[in-house]
Amino acid sequence: MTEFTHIPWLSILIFLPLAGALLCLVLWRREELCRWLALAVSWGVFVLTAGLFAAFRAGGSGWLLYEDHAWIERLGVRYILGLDGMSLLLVLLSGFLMLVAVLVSWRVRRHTGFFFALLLLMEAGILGVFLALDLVLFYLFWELMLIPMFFLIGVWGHERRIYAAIKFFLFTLAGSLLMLLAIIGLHLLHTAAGGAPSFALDNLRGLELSPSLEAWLYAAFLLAFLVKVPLVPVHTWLPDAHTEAPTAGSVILAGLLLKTGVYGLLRFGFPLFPNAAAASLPWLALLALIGIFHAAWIAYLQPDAKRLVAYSSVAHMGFVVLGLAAWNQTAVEGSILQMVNHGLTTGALFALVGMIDERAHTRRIDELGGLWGKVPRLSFFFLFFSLASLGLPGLNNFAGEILILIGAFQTNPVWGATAFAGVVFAAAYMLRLVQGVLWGAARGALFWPDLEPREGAVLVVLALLVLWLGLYPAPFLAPLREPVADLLNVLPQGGLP
Amino acid sequence: MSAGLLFLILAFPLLGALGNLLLGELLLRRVRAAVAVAAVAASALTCLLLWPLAAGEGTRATLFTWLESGTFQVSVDILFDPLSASMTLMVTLVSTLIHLYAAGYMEDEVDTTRFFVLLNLFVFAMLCIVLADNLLLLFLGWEGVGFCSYALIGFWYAEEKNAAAGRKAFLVTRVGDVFFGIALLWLFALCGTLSISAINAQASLLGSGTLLALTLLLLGGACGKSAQLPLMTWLPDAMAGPTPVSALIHAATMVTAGVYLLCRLFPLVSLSPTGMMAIAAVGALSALYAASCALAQREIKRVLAFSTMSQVGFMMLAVGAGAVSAAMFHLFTHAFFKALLFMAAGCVIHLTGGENDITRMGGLRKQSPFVFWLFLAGALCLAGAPLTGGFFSKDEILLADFARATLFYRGIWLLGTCTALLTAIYTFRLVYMVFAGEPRSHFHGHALPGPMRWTLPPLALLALGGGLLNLPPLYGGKEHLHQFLGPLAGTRIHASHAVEWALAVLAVALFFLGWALVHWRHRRAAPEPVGALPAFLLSGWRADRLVERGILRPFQVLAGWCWQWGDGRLIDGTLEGAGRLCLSGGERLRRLATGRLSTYLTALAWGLVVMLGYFAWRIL
Amino acid sequence: MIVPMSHILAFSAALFVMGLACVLAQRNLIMILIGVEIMLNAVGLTLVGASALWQKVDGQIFVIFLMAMTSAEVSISLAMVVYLRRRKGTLEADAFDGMKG
Amino acid sequence: MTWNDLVALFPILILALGSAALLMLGAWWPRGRELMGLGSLVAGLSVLAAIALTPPVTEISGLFGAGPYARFFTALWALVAALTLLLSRRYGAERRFSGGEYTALVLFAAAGMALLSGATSLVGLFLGLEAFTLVLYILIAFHREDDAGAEAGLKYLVMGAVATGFLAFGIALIFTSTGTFHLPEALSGLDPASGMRPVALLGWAMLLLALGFKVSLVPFHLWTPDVYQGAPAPVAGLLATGSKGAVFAALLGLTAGLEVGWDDLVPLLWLLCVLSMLVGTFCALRQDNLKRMLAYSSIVHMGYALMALLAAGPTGRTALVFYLAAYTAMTLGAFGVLTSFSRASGEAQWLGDLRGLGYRHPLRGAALTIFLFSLAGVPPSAGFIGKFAIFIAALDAGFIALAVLGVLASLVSVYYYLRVVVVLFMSAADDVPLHGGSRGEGAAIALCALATLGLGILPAPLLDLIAQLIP
Repeated sequence: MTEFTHIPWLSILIFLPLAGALLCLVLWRREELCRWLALAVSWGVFVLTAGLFAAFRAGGSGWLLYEDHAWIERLGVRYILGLDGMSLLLVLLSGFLMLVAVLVSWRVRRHTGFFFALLLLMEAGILGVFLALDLVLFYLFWELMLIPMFFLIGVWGHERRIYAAIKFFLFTLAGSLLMLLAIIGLHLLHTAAGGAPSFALDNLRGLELSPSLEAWLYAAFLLAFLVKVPLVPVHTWLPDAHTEAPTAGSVILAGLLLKTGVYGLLRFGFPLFPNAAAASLPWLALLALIGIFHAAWIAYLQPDAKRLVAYSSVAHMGFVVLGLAAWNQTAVEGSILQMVNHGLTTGALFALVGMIDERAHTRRIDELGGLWGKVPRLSFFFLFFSLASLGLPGLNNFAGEILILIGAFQTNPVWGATAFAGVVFAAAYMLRLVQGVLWGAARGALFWPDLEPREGAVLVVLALLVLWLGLYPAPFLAPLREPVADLLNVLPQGGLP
Repeated sequence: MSAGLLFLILAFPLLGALGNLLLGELLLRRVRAAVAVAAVAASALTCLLLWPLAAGEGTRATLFTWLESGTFQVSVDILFDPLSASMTLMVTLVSTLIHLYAAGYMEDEVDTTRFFVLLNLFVFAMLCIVLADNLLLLFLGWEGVGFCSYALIGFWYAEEKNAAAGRKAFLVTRVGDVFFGIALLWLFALCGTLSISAINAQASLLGSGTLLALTLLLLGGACGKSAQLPLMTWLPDAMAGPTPVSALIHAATMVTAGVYLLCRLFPLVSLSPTGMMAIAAVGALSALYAASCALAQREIKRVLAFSTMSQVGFMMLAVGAGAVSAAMFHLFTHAFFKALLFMAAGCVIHLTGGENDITRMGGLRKQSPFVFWLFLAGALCLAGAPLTGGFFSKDEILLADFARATLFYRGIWLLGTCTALLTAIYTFRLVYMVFAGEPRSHFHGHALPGPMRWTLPPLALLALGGGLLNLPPLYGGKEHLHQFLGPLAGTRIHASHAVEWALAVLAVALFFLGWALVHWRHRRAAPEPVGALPAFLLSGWRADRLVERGILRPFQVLAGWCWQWGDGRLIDGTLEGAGRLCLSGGERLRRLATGRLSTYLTALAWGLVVMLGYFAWRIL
Repeated sequence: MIVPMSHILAFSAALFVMGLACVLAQRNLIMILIGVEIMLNAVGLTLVGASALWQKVDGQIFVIFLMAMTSAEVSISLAMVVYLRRRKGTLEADAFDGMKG
Repeated sequence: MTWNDLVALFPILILALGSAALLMLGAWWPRGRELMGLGSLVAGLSVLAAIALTPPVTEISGLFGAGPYARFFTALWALVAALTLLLSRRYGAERRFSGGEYTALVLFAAAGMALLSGATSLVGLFLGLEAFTLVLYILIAFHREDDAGAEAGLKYLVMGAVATGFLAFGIALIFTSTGTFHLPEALSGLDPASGMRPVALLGWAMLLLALGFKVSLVPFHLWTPDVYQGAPAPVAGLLATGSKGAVFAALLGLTAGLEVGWDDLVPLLWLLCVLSMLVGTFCALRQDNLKRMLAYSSIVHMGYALMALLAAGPTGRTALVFYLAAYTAMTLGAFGVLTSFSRASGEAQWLGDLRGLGYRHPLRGAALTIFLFSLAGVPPSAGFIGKFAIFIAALDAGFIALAVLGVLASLVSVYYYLRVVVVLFMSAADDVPLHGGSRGEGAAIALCALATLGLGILPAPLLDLIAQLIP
């Protein structure tokens, strides 16, 4: 075991895709080679993450793996990575979804090498975010995710791609730049309090701050994370970005990027500013509830299938934030589980919309219809993941949602009850999507190819995971137990408002 | 025989569904159907074989832990007690017959794989509801039947209308699910468990206000699935699906789920008298409403749909009166005769080449006496002809109501009795219009396939003889069902024999009155009445329009407002405005750089003036 | 010192301002450059005065540097003026506004 | 002047004497490319000399420093000159630049910048500043067939001459207040006890105006976009990096010794800093000319540098010097890419010229993208670490509002950098023929790109070095 933990797995995890990305950039004209290289690297990363998950599936308190090296000592910045049960789950999700993203992008024809290089760069950034424990390192990865996504949307996106790409970039940067200032502020306060200059999470925790200062710093962190989540009212970048992004971009955006916001709150926002965080929980709950309904209502009216799924993400992330706000074991575990769930289902839905778009060359619901008769297998999976998304019991989203709802109801019955009403609207917009796409009279060309083996394999695996998480999520909840329990102790009085 | 085998009851339909899902396309059409039928039949057989386990307290089996987090722990628990066992037997038996019938009915359809997968899944979901000892598992089945009904009602998806009807069913029932769901969350918060037995055991510790609220929430859930007021609008539209599906929804699965839920949680529900009154009131009003609507319907299946709503209203009424055994009794007899009626109606539609409108039918008795007699058997049960199953069960419900000698329950009883009259009238109207007289139009009918024929007589026997299940002592019976249910049977009915006789006589009188009225009106083919009242009844008291105007349209407006105004103008507008402000500000500032040296030099001088001014201020 | 430093300062400041005014007011390139020369002369005057005040030669040495630098600047400026005049046919400073914004 | 002084001056002497030698060589041997190559070599030698030689004295004639601080900047500006010459070879040859003169002027400018950066006396400051300013007048208008170049030269000349007047007068007034040119003694006039405070303050106003003009702080910035646009691209690069960096280096030396009068200056510098950051950012938003955009962006960056200067203290100074190095790498790189795209018929300075270039010229497209993201302060780049260090220093010194404004400006500024990236990678390629770039240009750009990324990923060595050498 000691030999196992002496290998810098976490660094390997980050630098493997980074190296792959650089190699792809160098070989960018050899498109076929880049494709396979990306597949090989993302496979490698996935195998690594799966191996880590298998090794640490029992979870445990504290860091399962930890790396700490000097980096910019003069500024107090260190290279610290750490893995606990919470990041373990998200790292696994990242490894898996990036593989999915590579597979659904197999047909990208323009600038293929560049595309896959960006995907791998993205993977490095995302994994870095989930592993970094030094705030500056975290910030670095946080921004590093931004650039590849900007290109993915801007180069391979649809009609309004440039507007969407710039909007995405500016929105997220607006939050994160203020967070950078807050990080620096925290660092200086720590130094002023007599500590050695440091940006390490463990050193900056437990700092005595005046309430107003804590509130301001927390607000900066909160803004950065809530923009990423995204929570109403800072969510409007998401529909544009998701809609305009290429399929892989949407999968990653919905499946992973949104999770970094919640992860950031759990890993940094709450532990660094416990008092302010505890005070903010009811407001978070309020915004989450507004988001659940607001986004669901808007989703119901969307004419564009992809935009509808995008808005559904906002609603689902509302549930996740509600779970955080409820702040008890069940709800927070549910939130983290729900992040994984949402990543799988929404990722699959985006992949499916992408497959439909490849065949129909439209994503408008009123221009589609009757797909079941033409491409029954694709339609089956579309229906399946739609059902998962609308929270049908037995499928994954329900497992997460019910944990969140149970927890939320315990904290505040009104939250739980109100959020439950949201499922009607979830059904309303998802069924409208299914109705418009699958049912009705067939339109367009008479014959479309049904799923290729590559597409089918991706969807089957996703579907099996959806079932697994829906029926027996215990293996995925096990590593969460202790980290979440530790986390709950962070806020004063358990955080119950 | 051990409790470990109980899961097989659930597993067979699920396996059937999975098998057809994975391999269905590779199998012959007949084999597909055979797999589906065999799966349900196996389930029924298992239920029969394991019957002894149900005796007394029943048997409990835990399959695996589903969810566990913090204090929240849910496992997949099966409870096989008299209530669930009898319900299981009914569901599997009737479903087996319906599956068989469907094998014939769907002979010429394409895509029967999907059909049989969903049909099996439907039964599986219903069995989950029935056998669950855990509210979350029950909820799984609850939502599962919602989905299956959605997919089956919209089976012929190519027509937008059918798919829309399916969606309506899912959405409306999901509104009810929310109430149930909230009750579930609340019960967990109160009891710390979702086990039904544990909750029932702890129910007496809860406060009366809480109990009332919980009862109302559960009633809301039941209303959704059982199509009771005010969540009833989906049921008439649900006729868009193939006839076996209608039979399944109305007889064996789905609509009875709500009643079953209330029976299952009766120990909790019964603790709130006000809640019980609400249940009874909803049941009675729904029964009356649906019966009145059935009077004016023109489609054979819609008449039957409204009759289901009405009959389920009776069951609710029974639960509201505390008579669980009566409710279950009626549930069973209704399942038999309604399945029979739907399947016979399917034969009628088959014979008339897909015609659904009864005003264009007539004279079918001569064309197919077989169908006529079987349909008549079902109709007699529905109308409450003496000595048929429906007669006894309905009678028992009305008696239970009458026996609760309060003004409220007497009122309810009066409503129920009026409904019974209306039932006889619309049933005979249906029979007369379809079978009596001469054909009103010419049809190219199809021959009836074998399975569609031989599944009817057994059902007819069950329907007519259903009364034996729970024959009251008055007629020399032993009330088998009541005895079997034991402590689950609800409140005992205390009524004198005189009252019982009087009510029975009244029921018989009403039956004949109804028949006579219809006979007088429909002796000869008469034109359908037109006017405001028939139109009003035909449209189901304009409930759909009310929902459309009162809920859907305001919702659309609100959603549009959120989208265009909230996201569009308020958030994006503000941000884009800020962006534009930056851009236009930049343009203005850029204009300062005129390109002329004199401007640049002047700016230099102004800068100097400012600096000098500042230093001068510093010095002074 | 015969003349008080304040007088020298006042005079050179006046001279500097006059030079600046010339730069600001005139539109002709030659006149602007003359204005600059006047400003630089004010500087020389100040430096010589201060040198006398502090009894240090540094200031005077700097004046010599300044004169050398000025001559270099003037030669470049005049070359520029000739070149511009040849290209554009005018010495109006504001005529050269091809780039802006 | 002793032998030791000469040894200490050796790196700069290499530049100056090399300049003179190449000027003469050019008269007989008019081979532009080769001369510029030789010039690069000379500058490279100077870099080596500055790094390798430890001078026996720390100050030369009481005018210039010879300590590590001065040597650092000597090496930096010599390197910039070497890269500028490398970038100018093809560019100059296509425009028939007179090789000897051009090379000599660039080398001489580097010498002036090196002197200015290490000035320990106001005289040294004046001499260094004028040395490269005079040279830049010529370099800006070096392309004789270009109207824009002539206009830019004129504007810089007139403005520069006026600024020289202010600088000289400022120095004269400060001398009047203390009787010495040597730093930091010359600054004691700001002490209220000296009785000469008004004169000293007047002098500081003049000095700040002149230096503010050189580094183009708002409101003395108006010449900047015009001059960048008109100047030949490599010269604009030199102008944007060396001339500004050297002035900031001198300002740092100047203010490092300032103790009593600092409080008088802070509010003024604060105002200049805010104005520069905001005005520069807003003006750049809709610039369609890349060189003008870079000009406005340089105004913003000088605002950040001023923030570091304001923060003072060791952290602030370290941040400032690091920032200057980072800024030099990325700005020189950006101008380098522009240079390498330009053809004999003109430069590719409009956004429309760059459509889809990221794919047709991927290496330079990528390099330009790196420079732009670095200018925007996106990690991992030198620009990010620089800004990060500055924000630490500014917040540490209590300039919270300044830091917040800086962050907001940096957010808005992302828009105009992204516009270029959008044009590079997200627009359909036009058939504008652009030059494929020469090997020398490639090498110069690659060096800048490596420095930009390297300083972003592993900034520790440079930060440690700077921390040791700041005054």
